[in-house]
Amino acid sequence: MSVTLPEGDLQSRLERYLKGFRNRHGLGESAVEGNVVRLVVEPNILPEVLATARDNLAVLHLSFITVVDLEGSFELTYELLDMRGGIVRVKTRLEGEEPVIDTVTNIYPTANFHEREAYDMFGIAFRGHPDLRRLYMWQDHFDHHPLLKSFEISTKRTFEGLR
Amino acid sequence: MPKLGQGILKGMGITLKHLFDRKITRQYPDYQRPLPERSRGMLTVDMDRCIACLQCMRICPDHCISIEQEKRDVDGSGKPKPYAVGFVIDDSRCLYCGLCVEVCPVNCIYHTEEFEIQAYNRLELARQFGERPVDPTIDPRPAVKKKKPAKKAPKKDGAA
Amino acid sequence: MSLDILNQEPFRFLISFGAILFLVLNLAAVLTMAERKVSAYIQLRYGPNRVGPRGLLQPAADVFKLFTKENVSPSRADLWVFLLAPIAMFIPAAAVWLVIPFAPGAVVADLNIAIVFFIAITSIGALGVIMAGYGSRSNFSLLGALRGAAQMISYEVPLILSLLGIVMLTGSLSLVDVVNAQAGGFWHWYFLPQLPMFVVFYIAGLAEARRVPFDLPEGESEISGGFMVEYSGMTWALIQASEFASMGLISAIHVTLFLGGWQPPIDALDLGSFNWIWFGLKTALIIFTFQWIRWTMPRLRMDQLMDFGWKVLVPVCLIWLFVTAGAMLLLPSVF
Amino acid sequence: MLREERRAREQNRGGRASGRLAGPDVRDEFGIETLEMNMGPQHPAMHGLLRLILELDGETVVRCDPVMGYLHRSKEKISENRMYPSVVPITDRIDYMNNIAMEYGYCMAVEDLLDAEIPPRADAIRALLNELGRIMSHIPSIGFLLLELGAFTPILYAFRERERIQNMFEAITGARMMFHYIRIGGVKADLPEGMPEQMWEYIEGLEKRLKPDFMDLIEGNEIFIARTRGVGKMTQEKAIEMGLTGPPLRCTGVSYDVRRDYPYGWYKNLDFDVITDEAGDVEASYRVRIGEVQQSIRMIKQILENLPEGEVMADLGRRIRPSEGDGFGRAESARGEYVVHVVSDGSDTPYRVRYRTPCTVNMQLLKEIVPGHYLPDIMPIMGLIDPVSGSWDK
Repeated sequence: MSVTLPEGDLQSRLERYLKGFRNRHGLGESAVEGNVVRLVVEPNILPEVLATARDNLAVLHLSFITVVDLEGSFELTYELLDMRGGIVRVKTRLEGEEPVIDTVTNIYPTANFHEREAYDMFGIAFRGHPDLRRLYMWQDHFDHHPLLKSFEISTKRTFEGLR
Repeated sequence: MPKLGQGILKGMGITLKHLFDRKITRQYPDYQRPLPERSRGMLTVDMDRCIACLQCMRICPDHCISIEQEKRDVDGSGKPKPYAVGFVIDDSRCLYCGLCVEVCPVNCIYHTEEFEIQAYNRLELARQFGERPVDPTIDPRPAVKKKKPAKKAPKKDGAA
Repeated sequence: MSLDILNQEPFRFLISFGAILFLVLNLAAVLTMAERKVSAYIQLRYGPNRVGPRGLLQPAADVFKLFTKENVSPSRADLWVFLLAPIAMFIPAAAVWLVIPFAPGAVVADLNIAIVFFIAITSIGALGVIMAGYGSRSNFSLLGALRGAAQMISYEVPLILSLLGIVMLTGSLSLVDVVNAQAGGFWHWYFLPQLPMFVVFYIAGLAEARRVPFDLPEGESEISGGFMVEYSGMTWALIQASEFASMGLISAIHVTLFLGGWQPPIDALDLGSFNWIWFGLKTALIIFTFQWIRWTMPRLRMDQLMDFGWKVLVPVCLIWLFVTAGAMLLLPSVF
Repeated sequence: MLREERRAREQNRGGRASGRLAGPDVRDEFGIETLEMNMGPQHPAMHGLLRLILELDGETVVRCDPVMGYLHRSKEKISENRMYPSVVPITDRIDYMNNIAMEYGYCMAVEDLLDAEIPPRADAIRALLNELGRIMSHIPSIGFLLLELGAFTPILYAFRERERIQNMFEAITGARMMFHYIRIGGVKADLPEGMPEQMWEYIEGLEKRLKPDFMDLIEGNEIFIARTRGVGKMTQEKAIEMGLTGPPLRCTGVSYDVRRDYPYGWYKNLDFDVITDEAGDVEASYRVRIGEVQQSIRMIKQILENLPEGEVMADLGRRIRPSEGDGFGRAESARGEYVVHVVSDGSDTPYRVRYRTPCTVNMQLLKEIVPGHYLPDIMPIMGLIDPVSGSWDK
């Protein structure tokens, strides 16, 4: 019934998380910054890393998934919270025009809407997602993914270099 | 029914009490609440003071301000300075955020206390302030882009 | 002399019928106004106060607006059923007024089976709800109509059972007899010996009139108007009028049966043929409590409504029926 | 291959031609079909523009599929094309019941990018207004819950309180709803003369009114209890799995509050309790909201008692142009955890702004817990989540 949230000192907990990730996946680029454990992983092992976070390290809350269109590749940020001050920030980079990544809905069911939104806005396909429909945009007659940088809007007005 | 309607009777007592309370409605068109000092109503422009610096136009999140700029020697000093020949505030887009008021270096654009605005046509909501009307339907970006080289010059003038 | 003819049948009946229809329609208008004012005052507002002095002409303006509006009907609606439904709801709500005694001698038809007439005619109201919901061909209306049918039919049972005590006490089915039996001060009124029945009739009456907390057929927050969601203009006005008329009707029957009808509270206050003032005052009081409850209570859910009707109200009625019968048997001198 | 696959899957999920999503075959062994009903987007109880595709078996809901996007205003795309300070009034429009928290989150994210130091008075004023905004959002949401149960009066009492708070907000910020008061680096202006005293007076009055006008009117009402107790019941595991935050999570007993667990701004200096309730149903969420209003009152009193002196705006220069990187602002809005992730490429405008609005995530709950409930129970469950159209649609 009840869920136990982690207790104890924040620093030692963060160290434990980092060690846990390193032991299992050997992530070289990981580090602790403030209260954040930063991980940079390859897209193919991302679900495994998240599964480690949830099942072994008891980081229970997936806060959000950010997708950034870097024009040619996509950067995905998964932010996990242990709800007691610690943050695990997993970054991964997807290459290509039609990116595919494994879903994490089986690990964090809350990712359902986040992934649908990412699919809607960026066209990222989440392999194995139970219900990959558009979240906001209408279902068809609309072939665009509006948050892509290639999707021009008419009122773009940045005054770069004007001053 | 565990408590046999006691909660219901309590609630009804409260509503009965309010039946005789003083009413809090204000009869709006008859009673006009004095607006606080900071309240942000419709924008207005004092064109005499405007130096056509385009700051308000740039900061506006909804592009509701469009300024048509021209170099003109207004004060007779011999140096042509930027002058706003066209100035439109499209109230159908305005957010009333007040950013333009804050960035204006000469305080020529400011909020009034007026907030009741209505029109039969959306275009009627665009209020013209300059001597030449600006088309509010055209997004101001192309104008700005075209003016980009021309804009550098007045800036140098201002610095000089 | 020439007016004497008006006092004979069928002219007397036709004139009274016209008067009753006029009364009911006006009652609906007045009650809309009262409803809005009461709700406004409870909610710390003023309510309508722009049309006429203190907003008193607002109902007239509303009626004018509704009657000039276009009557829209859904394209797939069963048009005959759709258009007849408001009439099927309005006629019963108006017809029962014929048997209610307003003052001594002021009753259109002193039927000797007036209570049976009341029960029979109010049951037809459910038919109007079903017609409205079915004829509109909309899911929302259909759900509302099903709810309405279930609710009105199951609350008919406690409603009828709660009347039986009075019928037993008076030994008559005529409303005039019931009122006459309550003469002589408010301690002779039937709400004292029949207190549980009084409460049950009140609750079942709320349900019959589809008022909060039993307004599930309307249920504006979940099925957004229920059976009347597709109505507009005049048909909608007719539905509203019948709602308010049936609310007034339930209150009037309630007053007649349990609160002595036109009988004054104490004999000293007898106003003779002006006793309809007492009737009006008591009815207004009951209507006010209906409105007061409406603006305080949330709404019940369908299963809870059914539970309450069948598991609480019906047993209470049956028990008190036995108590009444036993008392009449054992203490015949009192009754 | 993927595009075809996706297209096929979308087709499978129901073509546009029928205008609805195909469900599973719902005939039972007697050949009785369920009723498919479309609730919303224009519906009196949908908190804005939400469409629920319901499948009803009598009055029991078999399937509930929320369809969002009817108020999608593309705040993220708009934010990418505006200069940093111009985004603030746009964030106001995300959650229009609790705007001040929306500004707060964005400004924190940009300040994180800039490594800006905020003057203590600005921090305190931010927290003060944030708590006032929470009251302003929670009290009407209790009213909405009752409105959806069919009681019309509490919503008007709630809006009386909201009006009074809005009057104060207008005196402070200049607007009644879209405040645009919290700025990058501080707040727009100091509190006006006499405002702390006025606020104190109001808060004391609210404390007195909260008991009769809301708790007594609602709490003991048998019909309210019958309609809400046990409705929308969920376990803690379910709540965490669904990623709930805010009152819907806390009403199950999970004690998680951004203000305490990831403290920001002035909240480090405040003493407050995180209200939790064990039941995890609609009634519990009501109790959590009332409790949070009381905690907010407590916090406002603490802030007003020792409001630091000094500047209210840090000097960040005329143009805000952060260096490349990510900035995060995490705030507790009235509906849950609100996060803004700003990615900068070193220019005038953000490269990408991601708003993690609590309602979007909390909305997943509908799909999970509504089936099995009666149709009228959807309304209290919506009251449990208390979504705001602008917040789930961005």
